[in-house]
Amino acid sequence: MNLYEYQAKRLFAKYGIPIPQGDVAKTPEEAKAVAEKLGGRVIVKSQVHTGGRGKAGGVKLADDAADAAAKAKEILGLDIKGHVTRTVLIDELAPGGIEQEIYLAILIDRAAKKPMIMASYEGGMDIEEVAATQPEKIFKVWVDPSVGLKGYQATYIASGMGLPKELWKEFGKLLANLYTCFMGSDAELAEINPLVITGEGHLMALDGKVTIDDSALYRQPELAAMEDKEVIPASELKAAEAGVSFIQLDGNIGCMVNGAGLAMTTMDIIQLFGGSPANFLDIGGGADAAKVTTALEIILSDPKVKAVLINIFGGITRGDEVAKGIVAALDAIDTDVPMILRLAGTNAKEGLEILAGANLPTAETLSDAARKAIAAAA
Amino acid sequence: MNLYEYQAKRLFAKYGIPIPQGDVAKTPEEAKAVAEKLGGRVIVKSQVHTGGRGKAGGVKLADDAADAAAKAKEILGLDIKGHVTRTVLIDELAPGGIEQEIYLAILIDRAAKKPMIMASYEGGMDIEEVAATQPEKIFKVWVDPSVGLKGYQATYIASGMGLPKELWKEFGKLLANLYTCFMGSDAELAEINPLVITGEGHLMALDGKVTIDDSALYRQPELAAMEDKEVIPASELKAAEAGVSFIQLDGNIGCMVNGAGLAMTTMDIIQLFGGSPANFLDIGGGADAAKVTTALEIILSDPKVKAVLINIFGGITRGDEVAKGIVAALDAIDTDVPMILRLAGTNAKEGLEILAGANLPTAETLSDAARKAIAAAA
Amino acid sequence: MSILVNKDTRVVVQGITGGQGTFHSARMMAAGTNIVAGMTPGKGGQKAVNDVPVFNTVREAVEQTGANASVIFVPARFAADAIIEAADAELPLTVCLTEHIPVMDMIKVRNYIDGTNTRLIGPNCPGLVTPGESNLGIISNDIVKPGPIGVVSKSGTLTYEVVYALSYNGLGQSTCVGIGGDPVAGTDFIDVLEMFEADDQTEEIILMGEIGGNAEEKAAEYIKNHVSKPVTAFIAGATAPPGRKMGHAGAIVDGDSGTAQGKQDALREAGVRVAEHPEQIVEIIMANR
Amino acid sequence: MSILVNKDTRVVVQGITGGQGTFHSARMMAAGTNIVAGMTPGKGGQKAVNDVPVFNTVREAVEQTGANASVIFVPARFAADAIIEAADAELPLTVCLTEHIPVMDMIKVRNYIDGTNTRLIGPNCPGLVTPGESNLGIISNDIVKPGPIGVVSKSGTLTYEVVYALSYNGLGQSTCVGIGGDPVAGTDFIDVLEMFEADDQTEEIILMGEIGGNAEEKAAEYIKNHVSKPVTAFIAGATAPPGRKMGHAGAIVDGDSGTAQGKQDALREAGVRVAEHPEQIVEIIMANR
Repeated sequence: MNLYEYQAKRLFAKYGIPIPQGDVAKTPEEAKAVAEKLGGRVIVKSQVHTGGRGKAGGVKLADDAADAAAKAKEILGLDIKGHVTRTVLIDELAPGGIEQEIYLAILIDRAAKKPMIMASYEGGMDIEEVAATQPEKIFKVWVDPSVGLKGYQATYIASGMGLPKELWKEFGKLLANLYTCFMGSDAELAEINPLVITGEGHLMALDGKVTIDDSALYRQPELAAMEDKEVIPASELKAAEAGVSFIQLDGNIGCMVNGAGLAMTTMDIIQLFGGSPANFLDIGGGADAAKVTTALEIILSDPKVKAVLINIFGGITRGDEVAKGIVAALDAIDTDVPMILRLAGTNAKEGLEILAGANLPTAETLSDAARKAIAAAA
Repeated sequence: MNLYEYQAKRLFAKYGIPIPQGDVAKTPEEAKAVAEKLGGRVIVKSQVHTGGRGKAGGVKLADDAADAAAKAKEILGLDIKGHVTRTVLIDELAPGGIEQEIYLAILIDRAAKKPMIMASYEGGMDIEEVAATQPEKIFKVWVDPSVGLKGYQATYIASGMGLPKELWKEFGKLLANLYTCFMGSDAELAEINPLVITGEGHLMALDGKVTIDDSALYRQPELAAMEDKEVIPASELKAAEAGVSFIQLDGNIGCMVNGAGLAMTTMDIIQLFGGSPANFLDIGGGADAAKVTTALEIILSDPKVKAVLINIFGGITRGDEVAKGIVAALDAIDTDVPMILRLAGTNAKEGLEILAGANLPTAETLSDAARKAIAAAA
Repeated sequence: MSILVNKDTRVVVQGITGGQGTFHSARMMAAGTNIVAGMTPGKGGQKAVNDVPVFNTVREAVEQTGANASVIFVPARFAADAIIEAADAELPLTVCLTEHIPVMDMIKVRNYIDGTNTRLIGPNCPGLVTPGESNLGIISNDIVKPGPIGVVSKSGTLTYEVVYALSYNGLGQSTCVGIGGDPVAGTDFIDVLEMFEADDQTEEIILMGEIGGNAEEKAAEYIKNHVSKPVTAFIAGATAPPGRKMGHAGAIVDGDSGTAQGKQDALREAGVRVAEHPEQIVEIIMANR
Repeated sequence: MSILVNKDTRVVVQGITGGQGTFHSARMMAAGTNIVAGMTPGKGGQKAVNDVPVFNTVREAVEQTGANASVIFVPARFAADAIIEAADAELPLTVCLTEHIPVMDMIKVRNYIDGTNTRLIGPNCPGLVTPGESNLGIISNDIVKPGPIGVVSKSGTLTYEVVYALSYNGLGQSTCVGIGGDPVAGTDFIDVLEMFEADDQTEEIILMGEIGGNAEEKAAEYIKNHVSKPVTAFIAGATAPPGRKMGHAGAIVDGDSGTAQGKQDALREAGVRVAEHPEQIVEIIMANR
């Protein structure tokens, strides 16, 4: 789960990491009020779960409160890569200006199986290019969680990137706080870009990105409550409630599969044979009528869908039981979108007979099913 | 550093481990006041840093407040293995009586290099015999500090010793608290004997013994402040202040040595040749006149000392420098106890010449020195 | 032979009295698995499905039944401790089927078990089966068949699909191992490849990977240098939408690795026969035998 | 040859700018030790004693000077992290002289370094010396002499005493290793015995132990089964007062082990020649050569 910038920064502040003064607004009027309280020039920033806000016009400076209202008006409602801005953050500017932009992040390094800290004195928007072309400018240390972050690791980074010595202590404390925040929040990522040295000679987090491990949300109720359900597509919300894993895509062949690997493979084979999958859908264990019905409703709520491929592998759930569930679900749903059904595994033969008996088009192999679905959608 | 029973139990209580209500007293009047507050029968317990209090008459039941004062009067001043009782603890009796006595301890297992938990349903005074004759009745688990104490470990102990199932949850919580206490206090030992099941069906720590790692006292200021300096011999206090390691023994040959291993060896060789060391004294690094003077004063404050063996190995500190220090110290101290001096190592020859020039009896080998000291003390 | 499990494997089921534990224990026993004990704290002394004795801790189960492997059916919030308990009881093998274990928990678990002699399969996996001998997990015994093919896979249902096709075409399996797709797992492709290479019964190997991470690339490198047996591979997810991108950090760390194309190229370069869809796996093997 | 250190050992001194670090670095260099770097956080870029370059971290020192061993002279409250830093920088050897490190810190350190390729000598030890080649610690170079005797000891000054007597009698040493007497140390007798047994230069071995713990008993067991070279031993503390008794727990755990008598018996039983006082060590060796 991703936090918005303002949520990430409030979390940082809770762990003692300095952030600019500021607050969020959902209307130009609210933006004006926040800017008035802050006084002076402010920055108005779109709060959306995507990058590239600056280039899309989602981040603007404002000279005063009236200007902040005007800029908020421009940004609120702005669509950035499909993410519509519903909230803006209004922050004071870094006190005394910005002397230096630093990149700082903690993330889980899956290869090393440890939290990794990355930092660079080349912070800012171009950090990815720095990583690609000047990797020696990115300093990395790995933390063994059983002993925790050590002072020498902060020293290594500070020394390596050339941070002025008078800021080492402040940096060490900030990094220790960020690590505590990372571990205490079950984060997969905690990123500050840029972390700046202000004109007053102190460190401050001007931006923040935090991703929480979804599997750990059960023990992070405060963070879980930060999820903005309004921006989640209704279909995904409905799927989540039914225990179905669903991701909307752009194609025209709806997919219903049990198991993530098989669901991905079903999409792959559709594409391989020239078709285009409309979604990823893993129906999970079992495939009773109620679950199949919900899944179908979700798939068919996408008007682009011209055909549906249902691919269920009968393992623990037997093929004949699955077939009965599908027949019952299709009875309950009124649609003329063609369905191609493929059953395999335990009792697949009996299942296919049931489907054939209900006049449903079936396929024995996955490639056969894909070809038939592509033909039906054409 | 050892805590008194009442200090250990107050520490337990801080970590949520149930203990009897009670308080300490230094006079019979105070004991009476405590007993009055508690009401009913109480137990009066000598607070000394040694075991075997019960057999020595240091633990007595009292029927009422007046009786508590009388029992306190008997116990205060009582000498238990050289430890004079200055404080008594007055505790309520276990509510509803005692149903079962359990032994429970966490200590550092030096072989496994981990904290070890030991527990037995055969708690009480005879636990050492149980350990020797029925080791299968002692249940042990080892905790990896990087993952901490786990619930299944408490279950293993509770299940193994046959604790009633309705107390497992309470026991698991108590054990987790004891482990947190152990780790948070830098303890080498945290022992509850007995941990009882009261007549009311709950667990309660009726006694407590806690040893804190001396090397960690710098970060345990609250625990360090609990040290009762009044019971430490003046000579040991003086030695500690001078950075000298000193332990009083019963013999008549004082020893001054640099290095713990060499100091032990010097004592060993005195005994091997039929003498009896009066003390262990490791003067540490360097051996200047001031340090030698302090060490000699400590040794000579013991009237049993009939001779002193000074054994210094010149390593980093050269033998001639040590000799000068010794000569200066002996000039400053007025004593007729004979001194035998042995120097070895770097510049030992020059050192011995200096000592000989000051008419001090010297020895070249350690065995020679030991024999001469034994002869001088005879 | 076979790898990891056989007829002599003595299994304790952690969480045997739960719904999943009961259901799958019965299935495993029907498949011939020698389940000697179950474990549920507080239910020691009871009998579980098929009269399997229940113990309060794994250590007691081991002490009293000589169990030498466990299968874990407990909810995600208790699963990490269950793995540690299995390792602490010195079981040589533990198979954890639980999904959604927090990644930091698994980092700590992995750190712990790496200091022990316990091998963990999973979590978030279907387990493993040596057909005709022992089945530790939820791979349906109806679709497996003893034979010469070693199967190792990150994905559950995809494994079933391919194993079914193998058996249907008369190609039996030595052992099928589902290692799970979690970012931090107990056993990697390489561990299993090494075992298959050393196993007499295994004549060739199927490897099924997924997009993300670099386990397949590492496996390719390993195969090139250490595996003499033929390997056929399939990578799922060529068309999957890009996952959540972890800020700039993800791009900095991953660069271009982790794509299906990159993994297929690495495997081909290592001499592995790469199938474009799962049905091709069986076709390739049949054509080359 | 020799063990652990030789002329090629490239040393970084952790805490080089402190009083102890400066003093002993000069002494070590005078003894021929190849000190290539010092480390003190915040003093990187400066020069320490004898113009040794100072770095802010061990990792930087390693990256820029190729150091492959460290000696640690830092106060107890920072020493545990200093050891972890040395291991994190992948130094094959680190020698920690600091005393009074809390035992729980050392438990965590040992747990950490056991997962690395770093060998720790100490803490609370005088270090080690290969006479004529390299001296990492505070054993006075004036008293050592190259030769065939391997020395391993828990005690500092006792080591000096015996090494001095050896050299005085013309018996040189291959390597002298002070492993320290702390309850949790990086290196045990057995580790060093194994190295001496494998070392060509070492013809016989001196082992000096102390009362407490069971390291000497374990060493005896190891010698019996794995050491072919003659071993002469001495145990200090036969007359030492019993230490703080750790409640009932100490008695339950230790029973009767840890006494000087028990250790001497175990060593004799393993064929070790046990001296009754340190002078006898040299006498025994001289008599048997």
